[in-house]
Amino acid sequence: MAGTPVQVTGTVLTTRRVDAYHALTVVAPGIADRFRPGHFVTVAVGGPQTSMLTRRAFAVHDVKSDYGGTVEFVFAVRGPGTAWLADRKARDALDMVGPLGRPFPLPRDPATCLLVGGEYGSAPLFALADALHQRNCRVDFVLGAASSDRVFGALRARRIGETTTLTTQDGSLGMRGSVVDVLPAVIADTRADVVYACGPMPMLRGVTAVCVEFDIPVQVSVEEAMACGIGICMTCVVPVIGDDGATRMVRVCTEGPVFRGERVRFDDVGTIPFDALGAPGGDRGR
Amino acid sequence: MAGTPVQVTGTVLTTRRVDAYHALTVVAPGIADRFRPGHFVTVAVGGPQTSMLTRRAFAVHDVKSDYGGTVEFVFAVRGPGTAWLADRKARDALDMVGPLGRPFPLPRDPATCLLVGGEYGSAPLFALADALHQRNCRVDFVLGAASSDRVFGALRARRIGETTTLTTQDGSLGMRGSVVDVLPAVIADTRADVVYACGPMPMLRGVTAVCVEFDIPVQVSVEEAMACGIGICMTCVVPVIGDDGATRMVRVCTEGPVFRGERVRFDDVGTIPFDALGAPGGDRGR
Amino acid sequence: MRAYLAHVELPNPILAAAGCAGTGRELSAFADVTRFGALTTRSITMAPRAGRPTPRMAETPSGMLNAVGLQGPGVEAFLARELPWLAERGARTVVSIGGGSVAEYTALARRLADAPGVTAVEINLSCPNVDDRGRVFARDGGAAAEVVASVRAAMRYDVPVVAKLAPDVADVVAIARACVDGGADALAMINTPIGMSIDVDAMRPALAAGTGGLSGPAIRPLAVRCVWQVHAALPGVPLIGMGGVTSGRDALELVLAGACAVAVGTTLFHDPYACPRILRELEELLHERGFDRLADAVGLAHRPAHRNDLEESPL
Amino acid sequence: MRAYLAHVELPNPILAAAGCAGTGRELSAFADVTRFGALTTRSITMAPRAGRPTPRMAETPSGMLNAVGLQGPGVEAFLARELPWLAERGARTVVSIGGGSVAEYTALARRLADAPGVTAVEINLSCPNVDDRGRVFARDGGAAAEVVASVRAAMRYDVPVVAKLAPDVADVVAIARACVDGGADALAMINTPIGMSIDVDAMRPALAAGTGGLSGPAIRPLAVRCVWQVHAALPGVPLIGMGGVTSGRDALELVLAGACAVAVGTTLFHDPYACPRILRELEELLHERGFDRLADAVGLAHRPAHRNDLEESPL
Ligand SMILES: Cc1cc2nc3c(=O)[nH]c(=O)nc-3n(C[C@H](O)[C@H](O)[C@H](O)COP(=O)(O)OP(=O)(O)OC[C@H]3O[C@@H](n4cnc5c(N)ncnc54)[C@H](O)[C@@H]3O)c2cc1C
Ligand SMILES: Cc1cc2nc3c(=O)[nH]c(=O)nc-3n(C[C@H](O)[C@H](O)[C@H](O)COP(=O)(O)OP(=O)(O)OC[C@H]3O[C@@H](n4cnc5c(N)ncnc54)[C@H](O)[C@@H]3O)c2cc1C
Ligand SMILES: Cc1cc2nc3c(=O)[nH]c(=O)nc-3n(C[C@H](O)[C@H](O)[C@H](O)COP(=O)(O)O)c2cc1C
Ligand SMILES: Cc1cc2nc3c(=O)[nH]c(=O)nc-3n(C[C@H](O)[C@H](O)[C@H](O)COP(=O)(O)O)c2cc1C
Ligand code: FES
Ligand code: FES
Repeated sequence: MAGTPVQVTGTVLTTRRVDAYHALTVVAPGIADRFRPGHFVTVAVGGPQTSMLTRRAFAVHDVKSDYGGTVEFVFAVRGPGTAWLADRKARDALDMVGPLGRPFPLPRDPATCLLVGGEYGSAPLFALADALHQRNCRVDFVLGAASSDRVFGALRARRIGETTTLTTQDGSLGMRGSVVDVLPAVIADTRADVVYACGPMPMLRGVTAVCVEFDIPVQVSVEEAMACGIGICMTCVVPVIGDDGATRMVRVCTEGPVFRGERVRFDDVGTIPFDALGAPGGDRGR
Repeated sequence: MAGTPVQVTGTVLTTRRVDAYHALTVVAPGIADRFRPGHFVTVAVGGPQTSMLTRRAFAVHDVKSDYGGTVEFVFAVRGPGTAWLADRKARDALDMVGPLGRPFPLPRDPATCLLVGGEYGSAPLFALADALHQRNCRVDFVLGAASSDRVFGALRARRIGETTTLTTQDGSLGMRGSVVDVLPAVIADTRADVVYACGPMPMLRGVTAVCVEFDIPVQVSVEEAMACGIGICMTCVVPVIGDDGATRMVRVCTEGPVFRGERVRFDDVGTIPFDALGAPGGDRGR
Repeated sequence: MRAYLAHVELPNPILAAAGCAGTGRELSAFADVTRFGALTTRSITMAPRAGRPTPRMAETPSGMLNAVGLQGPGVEAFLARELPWLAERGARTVVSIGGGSVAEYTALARRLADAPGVTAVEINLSCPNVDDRGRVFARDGGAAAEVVASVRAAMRYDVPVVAKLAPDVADVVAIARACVDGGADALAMINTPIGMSIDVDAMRPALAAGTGGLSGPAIRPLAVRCVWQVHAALPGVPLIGMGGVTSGRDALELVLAGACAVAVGTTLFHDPYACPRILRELEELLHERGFDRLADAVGLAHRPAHRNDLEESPL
Repeated sequence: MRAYLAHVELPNPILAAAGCAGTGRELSAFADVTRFGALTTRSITMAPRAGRPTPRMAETPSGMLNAVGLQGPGVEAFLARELPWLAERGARTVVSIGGGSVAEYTALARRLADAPGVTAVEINLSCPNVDDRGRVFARDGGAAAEVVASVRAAMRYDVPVVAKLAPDVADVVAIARACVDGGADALAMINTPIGMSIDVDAMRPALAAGTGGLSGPAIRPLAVRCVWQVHAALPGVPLIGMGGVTSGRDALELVLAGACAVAVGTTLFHDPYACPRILRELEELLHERGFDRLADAVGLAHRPAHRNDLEESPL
């Protein structure tokens, strides 16, 4: 974790559409300086007098050093907050906090790394690929989505990845199916030493299961509804197994969003597992 | 009252600053068509997902026939709603309802009309002057405000009025003092047959008192906090004496905003006069 | 899309809420009030009432406070001038009544009993009880039940009596149960919780009356919760849901929580076309979700879930 | 600008609200928590608690619902790892406690009685009473008073005991009075009223727990009203006001209503620098209005007015 997060009122530098997604590049020096791949930012939405109180979280796609430091993130319009963001124009002000969370840990020695992205979950993988390349790692990609317009970054993956495998549910691009379906073959082909994955929870569960089978480490970047993004509200928890073997409800925003895949109890997300520390009944059921 | 009001999503045509005020001209055909001097409009503020629920009311300053019909209003920034309006730019959409309220009644025969405006209260008087001129009335102006930058429309008044008297509290323009101070002299000089006034409540009270003394009719346009502007919420009432001599709490937005001055119980605004119809104690104190 | 208020059929489930639709005439410049599911009148009182002094309204975040104080011309004028206008046009009118004592509510019900054009009577229980030092009926199950029983007894049997509840009570289910036991055919919720705003420049309350009723989207979570709790406890009782409804989605939220009709209040001040618009949006949403009948969606969010455990959360 | 919580002096009146400032460590990346008037901990329980399942939050208009369910490591871990961190840095810590029975609250107070660095104890009364079928203490004056009395008896005499009240009761003044009679040195209000939101796409409650606590600006009018009513009835009792404070103006609203300290909750999620900012804004506003001391502004909006009549409005 590279230093402490800051809040900055940045300026939108460019906006672009990328298939089904929007990308905003924001001048935000303090955040760009501290960035490491896997970090996320939170953005205030709605402008003055808005009824939307909570910041929206987005993985950082890219940072650049121009203008003292810019931050780019990629998003899908989902509700009113992202709809508002999609309306931003160059020179608008944007209130951001970051960089936040635990970034992807990098291998100490050169390794073969397989980067798996689902939907906009591909966005943070390119900065990760750059960092891995700098450590002389080999990088391969598996990117998937429901349809071709929702596969983010296929071109760039093809350019910088050793191999790139694409999947779509509707078969409109690459193989028909999910990234999980092709994963065993790709791991075998690339002889991956480690897998990094970012995308929807079911995908992360599937990727983790495959990696466990192949007995290779997997780092997953998890998404859970967040009210604060900085560790103070306790709304973003998932059940995670600690070094001591005990399951705790831990905050995705500060202990994560990146976890070792096999530590996340994917099947129990959205519940309090009965054996979690402090679970009702375990000690006292209130 | 010229027909029924409509709601339109208009487009901002021009924005301008006029001393301490902002003016917005909006393409809003349905409203412009139906306008008569003294009408007001209500405007939705804050955009999508705003926390500001209630429309803001503004007197119509001017309507024109270009672009199928435009409506202009003039406003001072007072709180977050008017601050938002001051940020509007040409081509922005604006949701307006109008025309609303009881307009200024016009004399049947040519008469000498004195138009008295305080602060942005001058705004609706120019369309009134035009209508009066069309009926071959003589029009004189008395416009006042706290300081010169808050006197709205002095130039235009000088151009179209037979005489124009200006007052400011700080003496920075015209006579030092209030419009009420100069009113007796102006009424005497112009031999006004009727007075029309729009401005803050204390000014309207003063103007009415002078007119009563001179025994000439006075029409005042009153402002009271409004939640709906269309007569359904009952929040905008003032005590007004009816034809039967009884005081009722009547809605400014529909029975007004223009009333005969001597019918408005200015001293009792903000109270329920004990002799008002249905006053507590009068019948039953609940 | 048909809706039912107890045994009375309405052409659709979107109503105008009490005190938010004027006499009907004002709104009819914008929307055809005869096509509303029903129009609820402001609460009618026996005698004319001048209401509260101004300022009567203050905007709050996603809400507004009002202290109108039941201004109105009294029941006689209402019957002479307002109800006939609605009745002649074939509008469905829910007549809201407000009183300071059981006797006053009863007298109002008697006066309405043989008036033509009364689709239902809604008892506004958020009125101070003069016999109990001003404690509002809606906060006292016993007093509320007494009012309901005597209004029910005074009204024609075929006119449903609806009890309207407030959210600022410790246990809305207890009050709801008392009203149903007292004979209420349906319940309406929520009336406005009491709130306050202070003008920090004048350093005075923003409303002349000091406190006022809070309405608008800010209170929607309270409304959904009340409807949910009451529907869970009394699944057979028809509920009119209201509180901060601005769209078909908001209306659907209340329907899924258990409301079989939805009333629109504050939103009418912003959008006088709101009732037909919200109806259209609700119909579309139901259609998209494969519902033919409104009734199939009522309370649907209560169906048992896998992950969810639905007790009240401590925090 | 000094403030007083009962006899304890605080360097300023802006506090962080319970459950909204983490352990203090997280916020300290943004703002110096040792300069807050005080930091209130999340409610500490005897045993560790895993809390509620996710989703635990839902945004609502100008508000949010949460159902965290008092997740925390239990009082022993709190005393071992969290309180010392705050104490060593000289932060003022108001320790919030939550329990399911009078005995549990008492045990917590005993455990805190000799811990260094406890500026005050705040009793979160919005916990379900297991001995009363889960009725929350804050809705039952008798049970609330019993908790307060036994916590007061167990705590060191020089540590103020603050009772924290909820707005969703019929009569907040009655509960306040019961707590003061039970020995509370000060009162905090408001905790979150219970609300609910339904996801109309999933057709399920948005929170896994079903209902949740509503916080943020949406509830500010309820907070101002509660502070106003309680200050009017019990003018000598120190009140910590909270509920939807986002700015110095909002804080001043609560001060003018009667609060001598103001806590910031949900706003911290949006703006981790909120406490020092709001303090600065409040100081400026007081200065502009000619106040040298906070105390001179506390409850000022209650001074008699000409036009205003300040009873509770029926509607
Ligand atoms: C660590 C992290 C990284 C993310 N990165 C990206 C990204 O790179 N691109 C992208 O498109 N989306 C990303 N998301 C999801 C994104 O935050 C949500 O899509 C967004 O908050 C939705 O806001 P809305 O107003 O459009 O939708 P609404 O559904 O109206 O949001 C309502 C509320 O729910 C919260 N919320 C709802 N769903 C989520 C969610 N999945 N995660 C967090 N908060 C949620 C919002 O913050 C808000 O408070 C990320 C989420 C997390 C937690
Ligand atoms: C018939 C009429 C005509 C008006 N014409 C003009 C005009 O031509 N130019 C101009 O600058 N102003 C005019 N006003 C006043 C204008 O409506 C208010 O200044 C404006 O609503 C303030 O909004 P805000 O958000 O900036 O302030 P805030 O004080 O934050 O407004 C908060 C709320 O109070 C209501 N409110 C507060 N004061 C008033 C008021 N005096 N009248 C109505 N509602 C109020 C607002 O509608 C809003 O709901 C007129 C008012 C009325 C009733
Ligand atoms: C200005 C105003 C006046 C109201 N008058 C009444 C009334 O006379 N009787 C009543 O039962 N409810 C009255 N209400 C409450 C509404 O009927 C409704 O219950 C409440 O406002 C919540 O719905 P909303 O958020 O859609 O406005 C009034 C509300 C407002 C805003
Ligand atoms: C996520 C969250 C957790 C909270 N946890 C607690 C708690 O543990 N104990 C408590 O007394 N109040 C708790 N509260 C209530 C707050 O302390 C505060 O009373 C309430 O949120 C209103 O203030 P606000 O609108 O500024 O947030 C919590 C509130 C939120 C939003
Ligand atoms: S989002 Fe608040 S603790 Fe993680
Ligand atoms: S503003 Fe609603 S009745 Fe006049």
